[in-house]
Amino acid sequence: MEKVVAPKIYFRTCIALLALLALTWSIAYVDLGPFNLIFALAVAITKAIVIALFFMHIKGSRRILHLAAIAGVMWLMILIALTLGDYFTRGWVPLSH
Amino acid sequence: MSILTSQVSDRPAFVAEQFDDIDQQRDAAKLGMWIFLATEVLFFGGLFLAYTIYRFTYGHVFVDASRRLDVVLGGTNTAVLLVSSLLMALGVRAAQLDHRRLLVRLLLGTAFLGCVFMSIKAVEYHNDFVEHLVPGAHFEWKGPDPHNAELFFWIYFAMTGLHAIHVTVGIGILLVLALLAWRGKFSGGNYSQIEITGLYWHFIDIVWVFLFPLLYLVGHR
Amino acid sequence: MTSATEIDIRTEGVAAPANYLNINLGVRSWLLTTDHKRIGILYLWTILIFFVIASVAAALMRIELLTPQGDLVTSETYNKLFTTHGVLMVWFFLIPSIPAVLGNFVLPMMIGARDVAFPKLNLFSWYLFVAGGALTLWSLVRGGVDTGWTFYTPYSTTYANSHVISMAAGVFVAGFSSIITGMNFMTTTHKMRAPGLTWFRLPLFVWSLYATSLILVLATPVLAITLALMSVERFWGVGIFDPKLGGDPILFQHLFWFYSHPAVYIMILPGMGVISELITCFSRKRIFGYGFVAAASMAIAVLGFLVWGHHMFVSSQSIYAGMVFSVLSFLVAIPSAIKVFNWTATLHKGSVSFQTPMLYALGFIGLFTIGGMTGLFLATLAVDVHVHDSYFVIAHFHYIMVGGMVMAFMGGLHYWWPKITGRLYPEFAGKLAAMITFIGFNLTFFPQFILGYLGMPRRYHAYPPEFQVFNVLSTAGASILGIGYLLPLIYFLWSLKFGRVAGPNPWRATGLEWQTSSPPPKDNFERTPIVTDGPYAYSAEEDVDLNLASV
Amino acid sequence: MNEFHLFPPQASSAAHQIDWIYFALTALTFLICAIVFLPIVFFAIKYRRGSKADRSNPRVESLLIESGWTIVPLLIFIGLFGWGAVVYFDVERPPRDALQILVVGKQWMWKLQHAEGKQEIDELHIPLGRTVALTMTSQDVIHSFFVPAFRVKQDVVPGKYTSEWFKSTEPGEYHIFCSQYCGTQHSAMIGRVVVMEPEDYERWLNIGQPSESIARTGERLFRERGCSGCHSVNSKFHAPLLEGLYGKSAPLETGEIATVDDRYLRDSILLPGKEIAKGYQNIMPSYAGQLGEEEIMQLIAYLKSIGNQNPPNESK
Repeated sequence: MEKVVAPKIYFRTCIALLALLALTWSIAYVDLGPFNLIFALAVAITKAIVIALFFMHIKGSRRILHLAAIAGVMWLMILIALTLGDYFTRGWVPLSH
Repeated sequence: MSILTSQVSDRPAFVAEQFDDIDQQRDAAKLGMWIFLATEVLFFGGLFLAYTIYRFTYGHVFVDASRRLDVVLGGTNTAVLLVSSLLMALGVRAAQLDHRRLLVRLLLGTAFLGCVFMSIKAVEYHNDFVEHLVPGAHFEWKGPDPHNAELFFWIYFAMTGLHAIHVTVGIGILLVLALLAWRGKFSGGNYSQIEITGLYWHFIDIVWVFLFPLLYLVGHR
Repeated sequence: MTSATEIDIRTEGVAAPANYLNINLGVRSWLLTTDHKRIGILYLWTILIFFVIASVAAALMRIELLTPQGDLVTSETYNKLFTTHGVLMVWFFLIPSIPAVLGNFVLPMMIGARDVAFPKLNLFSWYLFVAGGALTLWSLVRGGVDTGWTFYTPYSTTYANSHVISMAAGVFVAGFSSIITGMNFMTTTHKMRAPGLTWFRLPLFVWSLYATSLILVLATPVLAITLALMSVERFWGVGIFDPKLGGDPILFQHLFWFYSHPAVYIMILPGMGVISELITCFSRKRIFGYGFVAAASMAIAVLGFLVWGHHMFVSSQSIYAGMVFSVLSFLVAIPSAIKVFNWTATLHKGSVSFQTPMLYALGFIGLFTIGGMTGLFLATLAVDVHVHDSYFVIAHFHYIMVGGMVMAFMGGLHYWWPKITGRLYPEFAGKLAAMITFIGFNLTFFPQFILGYLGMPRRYHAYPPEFQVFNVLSTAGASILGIGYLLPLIYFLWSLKFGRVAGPNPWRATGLEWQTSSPPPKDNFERTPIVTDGPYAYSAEEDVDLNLASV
Repeated sequence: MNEFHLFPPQASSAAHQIDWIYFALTALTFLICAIVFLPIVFFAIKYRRGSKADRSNPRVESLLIESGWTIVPLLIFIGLFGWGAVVYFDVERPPRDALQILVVGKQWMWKLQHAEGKQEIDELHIPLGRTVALTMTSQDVIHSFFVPAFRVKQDVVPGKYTSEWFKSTEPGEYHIFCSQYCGTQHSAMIGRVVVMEPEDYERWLNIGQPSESIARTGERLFRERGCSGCHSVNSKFHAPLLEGLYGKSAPLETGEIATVDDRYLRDSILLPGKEIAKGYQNIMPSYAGQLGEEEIMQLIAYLKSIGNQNPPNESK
């Protein structure tokens, strides 16, 4: 039988998530320029990790599940990184010699 | 000479015959589900890529368009899904401990919050429809660059629509499981299906955790 | 021989023991089976139908190209022919053939399991495959699609007036069949190996199927979302690839090729796995550099995701991104080179015999080497500017897919045919078919390299007269190739009734699948075998007559 | 143009460079095939079943050999990549002093226009030895302008400008193909490039009725379509003056800096709100749908022609 998690851990996780939601929502009313996006993403990633660790029991599970969880996100990063590599360097072509 | 393992005969009924024991079956089910969730990440990923590129290309129109979305409804929806994830996690725990009636109530509670999410979403879509923000023939945009604003709303409806379909499927599964749990199918350690549905539901929650800031909080409000 | 378990040899005369074929009969038992072996055979019949339709489309195209002016079919019909050939071959023959037919049949047996991890899902993936195929055939019947299998926007979304959405839906559904099969194989390989079967004792076919499943699982979802976005944009009239909205058609190409290049590795990797099995068995020797060949499969699977931009060097992709994709494309060629060199080294000090599977394996190595090297022409930025979208590209990928993948599939089918049916194919007819296929193939596709560099563009219904000589050669070769594929169909069916009865291990191979009777019982093994040794524990010195003296 | 040959004519400066890489790759292919096929044939014969060959303690593992046939191909491949990248970098960037030609791809024909104004359909007459640069766009789907004899190819994408250049070295007629699938008559979207001696080219330019140069056509459109209504010194609307603007970098309302090139001008005409110049509001109406692709290119050619005049001072 797998170990059963105490309910208070779940309640604490949910409260933390709601707090992070309140944080990202309120910060959105402050004009931080480019940092708005970075901050919003940072909070979203934290919330995702918290959900994965506690609600989805990644914490304390087999290493192969860690790999499967990370693999999807890693491959999405490959897709986004190399495609942005194309879009960001399009304007760099100097008129030639 | 190699020794041969005797056929395992004293295992519970619900262990499928290709598995040797319950742990192997449960591990296989979890690994299979996590691999499926990786495919879902990439399935939504195509839309996240389109969002990323067009946000960097048409940043300003995205900010104006995002301000037209109702952040109050979006925020409450996020809270609704987070709480539904809590109920789902407690449900999985109840299944592990074989508390049948608690399990049924928690599954129904999660499904109910899912319906609340969908109804808030319906209200939002209705408001957008009334304000002529649905891309297509009667899209209206008074600010600069109506075409790129239409692009933002197309991505908005594509992402939230795909997510809504997943939530609807999730609700359907939860109701079926609640019925089966009521009939006592998940007693005696056979809670693998509940756990799998829990993983799926938490995944839907994670997707919305990303959708909310990226769509509703583009730039500052 | 220190192989896993000995099995008591059944004499000829006893009534055939219960095996997975005769355990229960009737159409219902086949259509509702969850036995991985039966599902493999269901896939075999299904992909055969699609292979025949796609081959007819190819034959019509080759006849059309006999003359410079398009006089057999109108250009509209020609465009629908090459789209049908592309879609059916890629998604309904090449991608499912080795994983779904040979993989489904042999993988559980090779790791000593009773079945795949999720048998019901396995059957569901076959039904998804059939549903996808039906949708695609329905769109063909309604009038076909003329966008090419690449569905490039804005032609596919705004300007094409053919049945794009129903075909895209068919491929969308078939895509999920691949995803579920991939997930099934990965979970099976992780969780259901026999005791003692560590990762580095796995046969290389299992390694290549695992690498293929990794690609299936991580690439196919992006195809699903791409086709969905394209179909919604076509249906709604407005979408993210539409230049009028400020959208970028090149974004569709990025999303499409992010799936479609790994897809070509989905097609070739299982073939490589089969070749590793055949070369070792028919040269009675362990593979040279087992660790490197296994690692090469995984390297191809991972690096395969980084190189898609080489399809877009001339598509207004930025030249700096082109350089990044070009250098990565050169890197992905290295693991394939390692595999070919290791197969060659395996023959050293072996005891090489030339049964039909071995002829296909040697043919594979020859044609795959040419296919792989011409891939480097396309990875080189400057040369690709000239040969992109020309017949050079057509020749390159047919050398890999037909010269490589289909040869490996034929080799694998001949190799495991005794295990699948309990019968032996006629050896001479097998060798003859292999030779005809090899000759026909080269005559069909080598002239296309020359045509390509001369500058004949692909998907052309009519062409300038100076290209006619090579097109006539290519069509001649295509007819020989057609015969080469027809022969096995005939003698395989013939062997079901009249083929010699094959014992449990006609090739004296060391894989676990050969340690049980052929055709195997429903649960593969009476008792789960214990593995105590690495794969391919052959010894070349011990002279084994493989002329199929039945057991 | 239609006689049989095994190898395409080398009719441009790029053709020689690219063919050298092609020969090198072909030689490497033969070499690798020899490295693989000869040992296979040798082993297959020497170690065929039943042959009296020494098969004692066969080697199945050798780190040295494995790293050998990993590192050596890696070095060769990096070299090939470098060579290809250098030539590609040169082929992809049109030189500044080239003869400018505007190309519009449209479902199933090529419309070309010379700087002097002469227009052609599916044909391109160019002087021998001059560098020619094509600025191309498409009216509908993606096409691709491919001249095998010059070894050049570039997709023609709707919604943006792509460029291509070549320097002809052999007089004669060469094929133009559309190499990106574009629909029913994709294989009919072909034409020919006619490389002529410079004198013949001048004579060819002047036959037929005199044609207005692109820049002057652009100037006429600038007035007729109301651009000069705002973009002129004494306009009552506050709009940027366009003299001396082309090629420079323009600060934007958002604080970024955009270089004023063909793309920027085209986007400003069709999507005015996209990159608003600093100090100006977004009051310009979009001309999407009212200007054909050729007219936009002609307007841009006009803005290029006044690119180095300094703007007239405000006449208060």
